[in-house]
Amino acid sequence: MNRLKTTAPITWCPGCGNFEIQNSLEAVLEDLQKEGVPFKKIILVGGIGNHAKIVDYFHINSFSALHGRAIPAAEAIKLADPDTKVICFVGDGDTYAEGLEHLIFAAKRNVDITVVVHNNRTYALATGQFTPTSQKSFKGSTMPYGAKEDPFNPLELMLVSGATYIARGYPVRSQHFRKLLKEAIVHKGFSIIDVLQVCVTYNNLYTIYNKNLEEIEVSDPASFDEALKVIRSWNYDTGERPIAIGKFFEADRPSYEENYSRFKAEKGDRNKMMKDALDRLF
Amino acid sequence: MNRLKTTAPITWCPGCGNFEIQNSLEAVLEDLQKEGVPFKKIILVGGIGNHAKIVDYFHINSFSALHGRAIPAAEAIKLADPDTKVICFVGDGDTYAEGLEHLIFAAKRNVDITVVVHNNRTYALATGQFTPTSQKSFKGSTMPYGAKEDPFNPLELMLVSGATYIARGYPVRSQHFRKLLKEAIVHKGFSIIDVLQVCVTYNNLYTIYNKNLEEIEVSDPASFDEALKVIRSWNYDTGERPIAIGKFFEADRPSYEENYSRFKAEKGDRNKMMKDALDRLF
Amino acid sequence: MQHVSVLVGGETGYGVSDAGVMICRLFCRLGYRIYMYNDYPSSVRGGHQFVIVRASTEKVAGHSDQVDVVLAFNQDTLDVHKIRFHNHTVIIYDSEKVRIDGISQPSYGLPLGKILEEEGGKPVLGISCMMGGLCKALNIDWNIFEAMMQKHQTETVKKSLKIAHKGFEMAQTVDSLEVIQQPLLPVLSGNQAITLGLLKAGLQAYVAYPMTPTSPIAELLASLEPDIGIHVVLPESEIAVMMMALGYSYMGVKSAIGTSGGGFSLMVEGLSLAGQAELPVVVVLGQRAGPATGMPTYTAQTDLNFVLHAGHGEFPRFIIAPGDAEEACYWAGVALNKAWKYQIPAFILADKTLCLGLFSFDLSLTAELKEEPPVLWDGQGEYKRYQYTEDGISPLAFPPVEAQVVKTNSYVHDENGITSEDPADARAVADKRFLKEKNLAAELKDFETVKVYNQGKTALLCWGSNKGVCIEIAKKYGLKVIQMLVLSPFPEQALTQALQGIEKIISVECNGKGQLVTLVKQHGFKVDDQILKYDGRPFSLEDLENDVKKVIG
Amino acid sequence: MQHVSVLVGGETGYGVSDAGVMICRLFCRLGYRIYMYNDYPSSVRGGHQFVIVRASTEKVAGHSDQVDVVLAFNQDTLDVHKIRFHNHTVIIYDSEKVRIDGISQPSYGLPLGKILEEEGGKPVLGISCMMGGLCKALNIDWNIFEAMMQKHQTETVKKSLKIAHKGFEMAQTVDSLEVIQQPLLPVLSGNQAITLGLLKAGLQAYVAYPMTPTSPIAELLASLEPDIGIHVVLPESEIAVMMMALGYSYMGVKSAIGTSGGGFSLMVEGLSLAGQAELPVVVVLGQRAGPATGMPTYTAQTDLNFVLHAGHGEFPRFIIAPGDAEEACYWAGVALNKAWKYQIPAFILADKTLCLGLFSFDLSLTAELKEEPPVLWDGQGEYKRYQYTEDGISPLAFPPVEAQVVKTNSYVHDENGITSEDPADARAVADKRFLKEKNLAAELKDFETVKVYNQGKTALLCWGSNKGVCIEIAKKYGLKVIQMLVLSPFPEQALTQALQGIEKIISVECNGKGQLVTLVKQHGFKVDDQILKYDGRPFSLEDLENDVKKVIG
Ligand SMILES: Cc1ncc(C[n+]2csc(CCOP(=O)(O)OP(=O)(O)O)c2C)c(N)n1
Ligand SMILES: Cc1ncc(C[n+]2csc(CCOP(=O)(O)OP(=O)(O)O)c2C)c(N)n1
Ligand code: SF4
Ligand code: SF4
Ligand SMILES: [Mg+2]
Ligand SMILES: [Mg+2]
Repeated sequence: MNRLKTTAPITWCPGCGNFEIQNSLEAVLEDLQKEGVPFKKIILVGGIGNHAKIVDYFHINSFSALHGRAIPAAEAIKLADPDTKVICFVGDGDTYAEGLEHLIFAAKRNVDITVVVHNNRTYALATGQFTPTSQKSFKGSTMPYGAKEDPFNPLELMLVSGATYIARGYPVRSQHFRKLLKEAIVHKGFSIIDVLQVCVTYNNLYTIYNKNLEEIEVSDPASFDEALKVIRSWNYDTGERPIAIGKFFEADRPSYEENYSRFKAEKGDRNKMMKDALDRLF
Repeated sequence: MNRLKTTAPITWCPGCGNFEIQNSLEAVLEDLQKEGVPFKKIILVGGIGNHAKIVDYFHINSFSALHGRAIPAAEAIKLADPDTKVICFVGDGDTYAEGLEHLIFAAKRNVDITVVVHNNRTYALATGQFTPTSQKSFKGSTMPYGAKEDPFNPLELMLVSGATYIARGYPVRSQHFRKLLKEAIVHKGFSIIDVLQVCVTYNNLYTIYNKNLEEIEVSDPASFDEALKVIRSWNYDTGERPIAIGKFFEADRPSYEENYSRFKAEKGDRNKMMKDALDRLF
Repeated sequence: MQHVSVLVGGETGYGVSDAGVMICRLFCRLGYRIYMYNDYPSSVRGGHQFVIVRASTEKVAGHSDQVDVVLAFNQDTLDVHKIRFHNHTVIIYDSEKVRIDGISQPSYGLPLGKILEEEGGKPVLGISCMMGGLCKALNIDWNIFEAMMQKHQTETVKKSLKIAHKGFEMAQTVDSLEVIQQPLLPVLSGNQAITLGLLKAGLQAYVAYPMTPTSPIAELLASLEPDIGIHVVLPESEIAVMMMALGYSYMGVKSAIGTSGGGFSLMVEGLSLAGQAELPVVVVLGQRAGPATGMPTYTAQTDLNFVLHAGHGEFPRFIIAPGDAEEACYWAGVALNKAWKYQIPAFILADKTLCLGLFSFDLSLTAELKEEPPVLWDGQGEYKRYQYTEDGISPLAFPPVEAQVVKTNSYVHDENGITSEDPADARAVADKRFLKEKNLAAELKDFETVKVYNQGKTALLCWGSNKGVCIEIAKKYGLKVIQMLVLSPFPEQALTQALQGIEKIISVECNGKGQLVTLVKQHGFKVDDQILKYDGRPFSLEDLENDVKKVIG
Repeated sequence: MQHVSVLVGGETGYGVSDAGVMICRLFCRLGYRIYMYNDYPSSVRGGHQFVIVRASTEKVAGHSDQVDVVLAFNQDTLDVHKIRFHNHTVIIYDSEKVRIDGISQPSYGLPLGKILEEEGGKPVLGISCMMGGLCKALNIDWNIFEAMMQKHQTETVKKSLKIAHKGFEMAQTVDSLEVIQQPLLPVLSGNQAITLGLLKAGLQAYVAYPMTPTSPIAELLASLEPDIGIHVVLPESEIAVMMMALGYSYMGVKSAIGTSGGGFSLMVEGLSLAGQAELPVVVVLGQRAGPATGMPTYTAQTDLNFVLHAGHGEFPRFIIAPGDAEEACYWAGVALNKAWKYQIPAFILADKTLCLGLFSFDLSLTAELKEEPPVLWDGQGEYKRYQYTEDGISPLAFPPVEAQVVKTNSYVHDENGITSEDPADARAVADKRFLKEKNLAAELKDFETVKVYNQGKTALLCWGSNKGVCIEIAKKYGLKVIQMLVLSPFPEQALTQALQGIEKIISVECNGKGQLVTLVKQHGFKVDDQILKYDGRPFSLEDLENDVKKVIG
């Protein structure tokens, strides 16, 4: 038995892309530990969906939140202790639909958390409906005649919202993915990886991905324009054009929690504080 | 008495930028009526805030919704009758904070509604707190020591979300503003105007705006790149650089409601439909 | 034999529910009334799922822990459910996956993998094979089975039947399930019944965000979209769902929305808007085990008090809790009609047991349900959206209206819908709401808001999906059953009447707090004993019988 | 004279509340106990606002419709409030804006515009001028007034005093407000009192989205942020507010959140998570008139039932409803302590009347309030977040913990916080929650959960901000007052005791449904008569007196 594993039985479908995310996380955490980030300082925050089961499988601090609501909890966790590494595992339904607003604001604030989106382009645990990143041709269970909407590109949204690390990864290319995952966690500020996690049961895109994926390297990670260009080069359709994976953007900007002084160690002066406050009001 | 006015007493502060929005709307509605859009086909939808009071002041169909929630109501109104003109009056707290998610999805879907954001860069009716577009130096009542966050640029978000008409207006330049307002209403698809509506009481930016505003005209309204450039030329700070107003983007894309067939006139076949359905299940 | 209980078990995602549905249909074609309970974990694959199908000559709506036939696709089916077997339970099992060591009951192993390989069938056709075994074991006429298959498995029917016949050959007959001479009824889930009821009452739009156990309503309606021109909209969140429903209402489009407790939590602010603005809305709320994510695929009756009081401020609401498919269909329609008549929110308070349970469905029982027109403006004079009237109901008009405006408002407002902060207006809009509630309560006196079954001096008091199991146990022990179908406005008079001659009241609920008891106590009634279950599983007949025996001594 | 009631009226946004605050402070310096009611519309400018300040030798917490002095900045002050004048009411008015035709009472006009122009004062200093007139009219020692001004108006004090003196010269003395010899008490709003109580009990973070009437808490704490190192966070929505509070809790940071009904509606799903995950959270809920946007600046007691049952699934909650500033301070602290001790949500259920009303505040009454440490893990063995214990309380540990993990979960879970769908776990976590509720209820027996005032065979039963007005009327009519301070867990025993010897119970509430009555009936109590008000305004003494007279015959 692995020291990072819990007793929870794993209930993902055979072939599900989540397994490799799990393996990668394990590898990266072991790596980080060797480099001086102890396990105890890691906090995993999960949304609700098949993706979120991952937090149960790790013998690591975790906060299993609500569908779409992992991110604000993660932000407060980071504010409470800026010395922790807070990693959110969220789904595309979870964070690109239900909780999109929180995602954008966390990016705006540049809170130093990492968001790993298991973007399988369907509400998998809810049995296969259409999400904001489902390809238009996807016939979700509630859209038997095809979608009425085009997908949006979540990484474009992230770029203009102020995220300071943006990547897209494909767990099947595990070394590449692990590199991204580690970078994102190490990055100081808000980082997001859109993970092309294939749902074999409801939206099996392995063939398309395997055929069209292209690892790219941007010449200047701090360039908004270059990032935008590569992000816009693929719009979550199913046309036969290259799908870029890699780190698209990385920038340096003060992170949110730096604006909050740490709590004073002693709260012993609370009584005096109250007297002072009352005096002001008298 | 004006035929478009109601008996509701106007309770905006003297000098408030909302007055000119009101006057402009009146002028544009009169115009449209002459051009064949009868008043009865106009539906105003309001959020909650000082901005939203406008719907009370017009003797026009209206739906006063909740703080942040005007837009989904407006979307359904449009779906219910694609032949109406649905105009939302929302605030920056209202729609860039509380209700941001709805705004992004309405743009994604390209629902044919118009969103007029009274962006006074403060929660005015809530007495002057800091919003997502408040300048960083703004000392809102809950941020007496200054903001801990930079503003975001809502029009960048709108552009990448899929809005098909994007403009910024300044009601003080009333002819220019009215032109934009009318264009936005007439535009087929999702249109948004970010209105630099000055709140004289909590965030009086008249001086800065009057000094730095610049009416621009893009060479190709359908160009994403050009739109992005002009939108990014000013980031809601208070530096002394030109603040572009004008139409930044306009594109043609099928609007959401076109995907919904109209209701069948007769529902008389419901009994048969039930029998058929039951037969299938037998 | 004239009744049977069949358990099918296997890994989640391998077609156990489909097998259950087919068994139900088969029994229905033999003239039986069926009920199916579906138990599965919150995972797409990998957990253990089982269904229990009961067939009886009379209406049933509850499952039994005693099973007569077991179809075992995995080992868990034997290991977990051994306690449900009796001496004559017949076990048909996948002999390649299941070991039956120590089982003394008649058992027939089918090597599913091998059979499927021989016939070139997909794994899902293993179900057909098992069904063949079942037909043989219960001596069911092959023609009836074949007719059923012809209808529902059109694509692969030939192969299916061939595979089924292999199963048929490998099992042996242990008993004969007689053919019953009564009208054949279709099989419906609670969700399907609700959907039909809403459609019959004129539903034009359905808005939802996916959530167990009501998602199948959206799926069913989406499949009907082109046929009947209904709008099915799936927006970004439950907040948007509720607001869209209210947008539709404003335009006169009859809509409904579906969710469970967590999603409903997000709709509460919009619900309050419906209250203030007098916008009709119908909420299908399928309760499941909470709080929070809880156990998403398991049942509960824990949201009654929440739904009764959800939303800030005070406004009336119509809440009904159907106990089976026919009630679900009928009352869903009534909910839509009354929501529009009184311009209020209405709730179909269901639960996972009802939504995903399968029932024999008698359409004739809902014959009187039809679309009722709301109170519409007569077109005379100036239109005032919130006109004060004797019954509190302001006639409706929907934009566009020639020369008139329709103003709806989230604030306290005057008759025209203009915001007001006048104390007199505040009182008046509140009184208007209270008056509507009173009138709805009065109208409901003509409905069977409280149902009674059986006779006795002791009564089982229940609501929602516990109806079926209560009725069966009550019959056995000479108890009366009082089922509260309408929970708001509270049917005080009907309950009083139902309680006549009752000396002892025992409540039966799937929650830990006794929420129905809380409600009836508010209205001055008392309850002597409570039977509560809050582990996510509905009462089986045996569960309830045990508890009832303890309480009645 | 030893008591006085002063009304100040003017246009919204022109300093009417500031004037009220100054008058309160002035009276406090004379040894009085004060109460101020603040009535204003939901607009930053343009509507009519008024405050009524009462001063009395004894504690007061309610306003009177009878006013002795009027300071009129606008015409509405005379026109709207004429009904509140008696024969000797003194009227001081802005003679440039207000016409007093037909007023027979002693009236003194101050030409504010002219005076301010002469002195070069901003419009807001018109208040000082009126204050000068007030001092003269009530024969208040100029030195006391000057000392108050020196402290609170440091910037413009010279000019203010000069302007005030003009007002002083232009009015005449009509009566003398005596100086009372008793300890001087500061003036606090309910919001300020709640804030101090939370701080005293160890608050470390406050998260909110702006909303009347609780926004001032965020503002006050934000102003204290650098001094006391508290975190004040203002995220994008109330949903984020609740989730952030839970994130803080998980890390052991004591947080509170503030909102009103509409904002709370959005927090309900997160509240349910707090219930399942056993994360403490304190919600300050300032009720206002709903449903929906309702009348945002007016009061109500319409959210009791909502708060009692909000959230899907069943979980305990601690709900207290303070009646004045001292109770607000003390019980806010208790709420924070108990939320952490029992790892549950706690509510300070206030309303606009309490939050924005001003009270004399005696700090000594909250002396015993201090921060209580929660039950912490002893560091022995393996840490289990949800360890089963005798009292249902699992010891807390917060990440990072050496060699241990802290797992919190929105699903049903085992002791380690791992998801479970096992029926036994489901029962166990529910029983754990019920047990905590029971133990909290038991501990509360040592607290004054139900307060009684006065004696009599008839009792006024009230909660929250109606306390003050009930006590005054009860004294006059020989009635007992029973104030329910704790609403959940329900203090059954304390209420039973309070009701001893009572023959008739009359409830007094600011809602239309009688929500407290609903609650007490659930617990087997009955109420004979209900006095309800639901127009957004609190009861004045006269309002309540009229209603009480009708009911007691
Ligand atoms: C508020 C709320 N709405 C709906 C649900 C039901 N729900 C549970 S999982 C899920 C789908 C999750 O989809 P996604 O986030 O993409 O995760 P996946 O299962 O695909 O990994 C939904 C809609 C819920 N739990 N809470
Ligand atoms: C859910 C909810 N949260 C908070 C409020 C309180 N509130 C009313 S108006 C307002 C501020 C509005 O700001 P904005 O949208 O910018 O409009 P403005 O007044 O500036 O025009 C707030 C926070 C509310 N009504 N509902
Ligand atoms: S349903 Fe899809 S996402 Fe979920 S476990 Fe199966 S393959 Fe993975
Ligand atoms: S507060 Fe600001 S936005 Fe509101 S009415 Fe006054 S000036 Fe206009
Ligand atoms: Mg997904
Ligand atoms: Mg604003």
